[in-house]
Amino acid sequence: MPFIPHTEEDIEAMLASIGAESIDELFDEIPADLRTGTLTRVPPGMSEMEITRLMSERAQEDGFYLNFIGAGAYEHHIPAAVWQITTRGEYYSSYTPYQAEASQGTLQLLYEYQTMMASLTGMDVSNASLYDGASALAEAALMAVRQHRTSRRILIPQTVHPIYRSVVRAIVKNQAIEVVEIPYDQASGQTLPEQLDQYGQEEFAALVIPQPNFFGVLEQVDALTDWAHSKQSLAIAVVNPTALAMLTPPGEWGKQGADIAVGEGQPLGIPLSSGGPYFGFMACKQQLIRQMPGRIIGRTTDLNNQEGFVLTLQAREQHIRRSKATSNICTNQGLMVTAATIYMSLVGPEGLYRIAAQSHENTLSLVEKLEKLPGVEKTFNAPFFHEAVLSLPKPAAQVLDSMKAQGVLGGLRLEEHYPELGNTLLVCVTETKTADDLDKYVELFGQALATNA
Amino acid sequence: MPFIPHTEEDIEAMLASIGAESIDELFDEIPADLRTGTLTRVPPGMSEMEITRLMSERAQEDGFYLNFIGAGAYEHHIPAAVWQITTRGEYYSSYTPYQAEASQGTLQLLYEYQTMMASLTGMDVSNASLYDGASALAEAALMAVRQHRTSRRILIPQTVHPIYRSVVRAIVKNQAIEVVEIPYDQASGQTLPEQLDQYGQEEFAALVIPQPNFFGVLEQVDALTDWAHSKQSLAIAVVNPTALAMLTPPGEWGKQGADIAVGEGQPLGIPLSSGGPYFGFMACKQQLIRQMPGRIIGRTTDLNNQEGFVLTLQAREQHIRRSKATSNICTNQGLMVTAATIYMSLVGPEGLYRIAAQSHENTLSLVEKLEKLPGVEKTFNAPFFHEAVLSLPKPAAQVLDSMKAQGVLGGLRLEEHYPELGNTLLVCVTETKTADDLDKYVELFGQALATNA
Amino acid sequence: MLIFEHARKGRLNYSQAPAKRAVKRNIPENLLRKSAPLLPEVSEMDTVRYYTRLSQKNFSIDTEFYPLGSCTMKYNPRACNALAMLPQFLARHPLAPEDTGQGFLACMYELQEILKDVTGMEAVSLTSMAGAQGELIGVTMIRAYHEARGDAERTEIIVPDAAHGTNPATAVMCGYKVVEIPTDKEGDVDMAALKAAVGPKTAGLMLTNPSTLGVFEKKVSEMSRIVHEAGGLLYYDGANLNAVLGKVKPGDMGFDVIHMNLHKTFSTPHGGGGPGAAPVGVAKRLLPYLPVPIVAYENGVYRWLTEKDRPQTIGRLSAHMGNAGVLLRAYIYVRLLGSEGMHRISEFATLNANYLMAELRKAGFEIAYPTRRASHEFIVTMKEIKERTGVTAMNLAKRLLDKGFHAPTTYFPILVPECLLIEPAETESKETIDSFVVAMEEILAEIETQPDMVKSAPHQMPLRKLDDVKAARELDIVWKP
Amino acid sequence: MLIFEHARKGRLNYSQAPAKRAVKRNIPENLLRKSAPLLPEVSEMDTVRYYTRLSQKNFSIDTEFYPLGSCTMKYNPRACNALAMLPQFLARHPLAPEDTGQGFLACMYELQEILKDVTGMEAVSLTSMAGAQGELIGVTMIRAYHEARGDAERTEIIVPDAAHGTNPATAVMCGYKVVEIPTDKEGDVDMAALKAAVGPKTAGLMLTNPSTLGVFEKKVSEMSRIVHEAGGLLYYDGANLNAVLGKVKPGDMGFDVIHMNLHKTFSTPHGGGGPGAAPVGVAKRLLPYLPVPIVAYENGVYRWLTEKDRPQTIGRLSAHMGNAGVLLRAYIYVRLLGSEGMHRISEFATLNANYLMAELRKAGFEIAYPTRRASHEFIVTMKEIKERTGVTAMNLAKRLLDKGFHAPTTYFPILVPECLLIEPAETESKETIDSFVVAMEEILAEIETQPDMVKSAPHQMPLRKLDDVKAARELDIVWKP
Repeated sequence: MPFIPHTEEDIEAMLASIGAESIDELFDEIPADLRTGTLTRVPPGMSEMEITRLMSERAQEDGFYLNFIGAGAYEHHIPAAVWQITTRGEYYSSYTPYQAEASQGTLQLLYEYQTMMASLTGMDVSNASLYDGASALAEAALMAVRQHRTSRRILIPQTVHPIYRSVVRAIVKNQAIEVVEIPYDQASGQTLPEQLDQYGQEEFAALVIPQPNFFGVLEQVDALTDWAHSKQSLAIAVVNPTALAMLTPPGEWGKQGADIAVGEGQPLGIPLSSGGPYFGFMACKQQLIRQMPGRIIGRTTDLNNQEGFVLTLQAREQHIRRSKATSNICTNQGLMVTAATIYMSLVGPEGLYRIAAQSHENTLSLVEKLEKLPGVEKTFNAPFFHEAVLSLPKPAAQVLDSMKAQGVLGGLRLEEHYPELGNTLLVCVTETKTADDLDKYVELFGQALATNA
Repeated sequence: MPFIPHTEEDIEAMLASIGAESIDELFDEIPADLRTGTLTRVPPGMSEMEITRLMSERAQEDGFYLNFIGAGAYEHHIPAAVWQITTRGEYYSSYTPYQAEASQGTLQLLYEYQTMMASLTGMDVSNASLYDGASALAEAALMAVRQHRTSRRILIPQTVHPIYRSVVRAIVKNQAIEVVEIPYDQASGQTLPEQLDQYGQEEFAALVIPQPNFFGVLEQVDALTDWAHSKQSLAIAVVNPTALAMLTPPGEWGKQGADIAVGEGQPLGIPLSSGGPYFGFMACKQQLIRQMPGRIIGRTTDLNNQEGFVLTLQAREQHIRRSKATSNICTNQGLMVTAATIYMSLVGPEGLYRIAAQSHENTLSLVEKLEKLPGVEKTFNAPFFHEAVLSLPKPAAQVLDSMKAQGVLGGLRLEEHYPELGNTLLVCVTETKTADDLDKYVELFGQALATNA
Repeated sequence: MLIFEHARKGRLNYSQAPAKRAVKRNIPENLLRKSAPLLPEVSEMDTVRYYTRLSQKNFSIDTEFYPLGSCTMKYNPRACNALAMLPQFLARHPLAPEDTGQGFLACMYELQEILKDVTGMEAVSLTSMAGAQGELIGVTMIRAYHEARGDAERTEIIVPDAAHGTNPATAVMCGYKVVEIPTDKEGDVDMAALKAAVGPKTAGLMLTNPSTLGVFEKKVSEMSRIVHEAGGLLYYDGANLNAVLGKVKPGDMGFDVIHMNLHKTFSTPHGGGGPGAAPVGVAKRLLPYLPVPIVAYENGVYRWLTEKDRPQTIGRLSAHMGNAGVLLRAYIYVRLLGSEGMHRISEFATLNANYLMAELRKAGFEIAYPTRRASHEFIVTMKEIKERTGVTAMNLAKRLLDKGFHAPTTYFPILVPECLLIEPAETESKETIDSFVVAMEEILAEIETQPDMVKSAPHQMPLRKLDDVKAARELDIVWKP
Repeated sequence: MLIFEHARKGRLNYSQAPAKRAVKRNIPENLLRKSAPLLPEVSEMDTVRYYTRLSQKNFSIDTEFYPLGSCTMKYNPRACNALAMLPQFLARHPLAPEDTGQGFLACMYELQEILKDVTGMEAVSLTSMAGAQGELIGVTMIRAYHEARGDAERTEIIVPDAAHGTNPATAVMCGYKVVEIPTDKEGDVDMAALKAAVGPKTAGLMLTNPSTLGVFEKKVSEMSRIVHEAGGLLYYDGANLNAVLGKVKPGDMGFDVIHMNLHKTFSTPHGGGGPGAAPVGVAKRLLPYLPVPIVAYENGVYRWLTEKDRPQTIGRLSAHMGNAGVLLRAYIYVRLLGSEGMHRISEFATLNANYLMAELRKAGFEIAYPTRRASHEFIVTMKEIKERTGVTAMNLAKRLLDKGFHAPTTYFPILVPECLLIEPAETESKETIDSFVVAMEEILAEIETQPDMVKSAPHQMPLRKLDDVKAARELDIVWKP
């Protein structure tokens, strides 16, 4: 019996203690007509040896590609130490730190995480993480509505990740919150502050401001933030944490800073892994803390006045407050945050800056090279971070297929989400790519453009 | 500076404390003419990201093969838990347990290892491991010579692994020990007890007895052991630890049992890994313990009479006894033994038996199938464990090359070490191979025989 | 000492960053950060050392018995971790073309099929990243169902008072009013109250079965009939699926929608509080509303079903497809157990719980529902002990830490005073359970002879009892240099 | 409790073994085992739990400062472990054809080249599995060299009294008589004694430089001349190569043969006592004798050189080619550091040692060789303290454990009474060294005020001082049920 340690003698002794004849008797409160028949679609059990072989074969089937897709999930170098420590049993197999005295490892680490994220975003406080970037944005929207009290309207630029917008809609719709999308400027790929006023005539709870935006383009965050505040609304920043090593943090945007900063934490040491598990981060100003969902760790003292850490402000949470909680959220993404905290400790402020700067430079370099190819041009004229949109002289799908056949994933087609952009490609280059990689990209890209298909 | 944590301020403060102007000054006792110039063949440093990519590319270059080579190193399933625990920093990065109170983890584990190995071999005691199987055999030979006192002659059948014989010669030659090789019976592949007497006319310190032998063949260990003892010599067993789950342990061979049992520990949870690190095991009878080289752990008590573990019998060792030590050996293969101990705990006695029995059955099945191919036959008529020698109707190299091109390593050619055997192949099947794998082997083997090359 | 206190200005791990600062840049000055963030400047070795030592301050399944009721702390097979982290799986971008992920998608598709089978539901979506999100999805689908039928009057969700806090919180997040119904003294839902509560406003009932009281709701079929007849739907909170896996299918009990906590029943790691994963299964009538993406297998190829294939879907709940790495671990786990192993989970979880309940009863503890079978968990109440000695359930919990056992869940479910919700899980041996009983007996004796010592526990942990009140009052959640 | 005491008869981890006992068999009954071996029957979870908890009872580099002189306990980069354990490397059979291992062999070849460069030797063999085996190989080659020249009179190896015990033990294993020469009061080899010792019987001199006393033998060139003129060869024990890496090449000092402990200088893990690896480098005249296999690069292909290519080789010392996985880790380490990082190792190891020596001297400890620079290590002697207070070096060592530091090496080298050989290694920060100094100062104060407490240390460890004498006298090395 895999993972069940009972011997025959154990079973007999245990049943005797219970006073039951058989294990089956223990299920005698379940009405007979509900008892399950055989399972038909669960395959027979395998040994670890067999599943190891199966999974290895499937992994090899998927193989490795030289990846230039970003679009919300970014390939960065992850130090080996990160996951070797994170998967230690003591982190990997512990529960939510409800018994603080037996959970100081996780609690202290989460307190450090909160500190790092608050500083990275330039905000006062941070929670201990949410599910992912998209759901974190949805929670920020709900938070803004609770805070604003009178408006149930959220402004979201179309330069925000399309799936983030979908997730926000799916989550906030139930609460009769209106999501208003703001179109972008076709020349710059930015949300233009000067064109916002039409959306601000009616009261709104918050404006979402992405930096960089989904196109990789840098928004005019100061003006956008100030505009939202001028309307007595909140500014919600959606930011890339790597980029924050170089870019002005949300807490310093405009005159007062953004009110809430959220984003996808994956770039901080989390493998791409087909999309998850990642983690969402959320930081905010001090005065919003009681509206913030999710776990929060606080420093306190023990009976001997020794410093220690506990879950705090639990009165906001569902297990205490039930139907009056700030959110139904019950967990954070503890293990991912463990990895991210170790990652940030290993790279430090200078390392993260270099990673960001190298990613930025690599993207600039690739774009420069590609622009030299006939018919290829930058779609937008605004500055970008580590992703850029390119307009192609032929269907992007053909180019991508051709490159894929040579082991390179050349980027993401934007057609599905932005049909108005035509043959465009969103391409991302991080610090993981070498000069040779860029040359290879350019060569394959050129070949793909040249062939008739 | 990779792995060096010093800041500029640190360096200045430290030099000030020392009273030196520069780090270079600290090397002022080294004569100037000895100072090294530039290194010319060490490449420039790489980041972890760069070396990760390089090593991943090299690993992929080597790829995966369906492996049927044994010959002293055996592919078995290794439970994932084994190395996830073994590479925990506390095992991985600790030193030899000289400070017992700070090393109970390693010490207690090694005591358990000794217990398991003593029981598996049927011997009274075990050391805490040696470098590998081959060097363990050499140490056993030296031990026998020390014990015997009058003879410096060791009998080694040619059915012992050819490289083990080389290693023994390389190590014992310095001490003017004579190694006498005993030929095998061409029909059975065994060392025949009835043909030994010519080698026993002169006094000898020990007879080495492999089980199974290099051909996979089972030797008549009872008769061989009794013969050695009848000559007042020691019997040294060289055994496969997996096989011991099924086969009579050396401690029960013949009337008195073998005196020393050694072997390669690799099959017990150690990856093939191009040949190392593995570990050698050595167990012996109680009366030989003070002749045994290598670390030994003993159970004792502390000041409060609590049970604990320490390195013991160190008076045999070089760091105490220097030129009078039983061996120059200074380390064991601690980490490998950590893995092996966890492996043996996970599989248990029944699991190890099943692994052995399945390997045996798989080999029998493959041999049966191959024998049906024209011109293929078992080279020897004696029973075998999980390896067998096959005689082929065409050069083994051609067959192997042909199979390799299809991703299968079909076995080992014996020509180099046993030219008298002609076109023979040593093939090994462990529990890792499925019925489909055997069929694939047979199919490719048949194709290889059929093609003209 | 915090990691920040190990830092020195200017320290850098050169192996972990590009060799120099790249200089090429097209970013306007006003968008550039002016001062560096407060990330620690600690050497690689000191980081490894610090977080390795810190880890040792945690209790975990890999180090201690952890009988935390309602949480199903059971062994997380190390193979699941190793295989889900094969380099190719880790490297795969979520937006990489489907033809570069057929191996991965095959696992996901098969997991969907397996989960359909064990729950008796029509279809499964793997997208949900946690139990609470599974609930959100489930109730959102109930809402979508009623809305699609033009039935706008249904504004209430019925929730038993024994439910997890997530249930009422989720209903509110979905715009519903919560109607709470009581539990009878046998631990079942009060059927009269249920009948009184249902009506044309009823959108649905959220039920956990076995309930958080550790007992099986025997009248679940009748409840199903009552709610369905009133036009409502039934939501199954799968938190306790471990207790009945392979024994009862929620679909057969009449549930319309279910979430399964893979981090409980399917043994993915809890990770100190996540990530979880909670696939959602639906009966036929909710099929159109399932969140995307879902994996389909067509003509020998796996592909994602999206909004295009599922126009009525409630949409997406995560940026990609949920917690893929967690799903892989669950997949590996179910393949290891196989069809013949599914029911053993519930059998031995139930055996362990009933045995521990029997032993604790013999040791003198009061069982909250003594006439009932335990499911995979059961409740001890310290009410009488507290009244007599002043020692609380939390005091006992802390004292257990001293003895090397994680505490059971305390003060949940809230309707049982001074309760300990105890769940041993099927992977624990009789010896471990017996040693836990011994510890509980010792504490019972200590309560009689040295109650103050028990009240001031823990004593053997690195820290004594921590001050929660101070933490909330003098809020310190971000370190300042 | 031992793992055996967690066992229950009949328990089996079904995931870890074939589903049933295979029945096909061709083995005669008399060769079959009659009773099962005493391996534990413990569940997978309990095994994981047991060995995880057990690990926490170890001090290690990943958890504590470990200033163990002569052992070079420095950070073992986690990347080395991860990359050496890539699945393809682990899966490769040692006898797999060379064309299926070009990636692996490329690493080995490059490692050989790198080691040649840093040591200034003509060629390197990677086969040796530990320092002591490296010595055995080295002295065997010296012997082979003399024998090939027909010089049978050379029966002695000269070894300074400060040498590691392996040196004389190795010489004896190689059939030589050991001639021990003394150390002068400055810590150098007594040159007069050396001159007196050399002669026609001298096969060679084994020297560690810097010596185990933590000082550089300044007259090494003269020693080289003396020994060579007498017809002997020079062996370099590379145990302390970390102190001079990139600063001095043993080849330039005149050594004919060297072993390098990769587990010291090249930071492969010590693993609780192995596996190590100790490649051997030789000057030109010993080239023919190098053990096989060695990796060659010819016509774009890597291949093993064997006895066929090297007819005069001393042969093979391991069943395959040595500790490949350890060699891979060392290779990764040197590539991470690169040419510009090699000399930093010795610079900062030396800086740390001299700083710690200076600080401990200021704290009141007696330095054994106060007029000398420390190499990467240095010696404190407790002689005066012991005479005055009865507190020994070992007492102090045990007391350090209480304070969270591993003890330095004690009672080695044996010629310094009550010695502590202290090696901080380059990967430790000034803060860590400073905190160690504080602990040493505290103990110095404790020795004055509460010597008995120090003598009975440790007090804070899971166990008190263990009885070594009892262990050896009442030998218990195998558990009996």
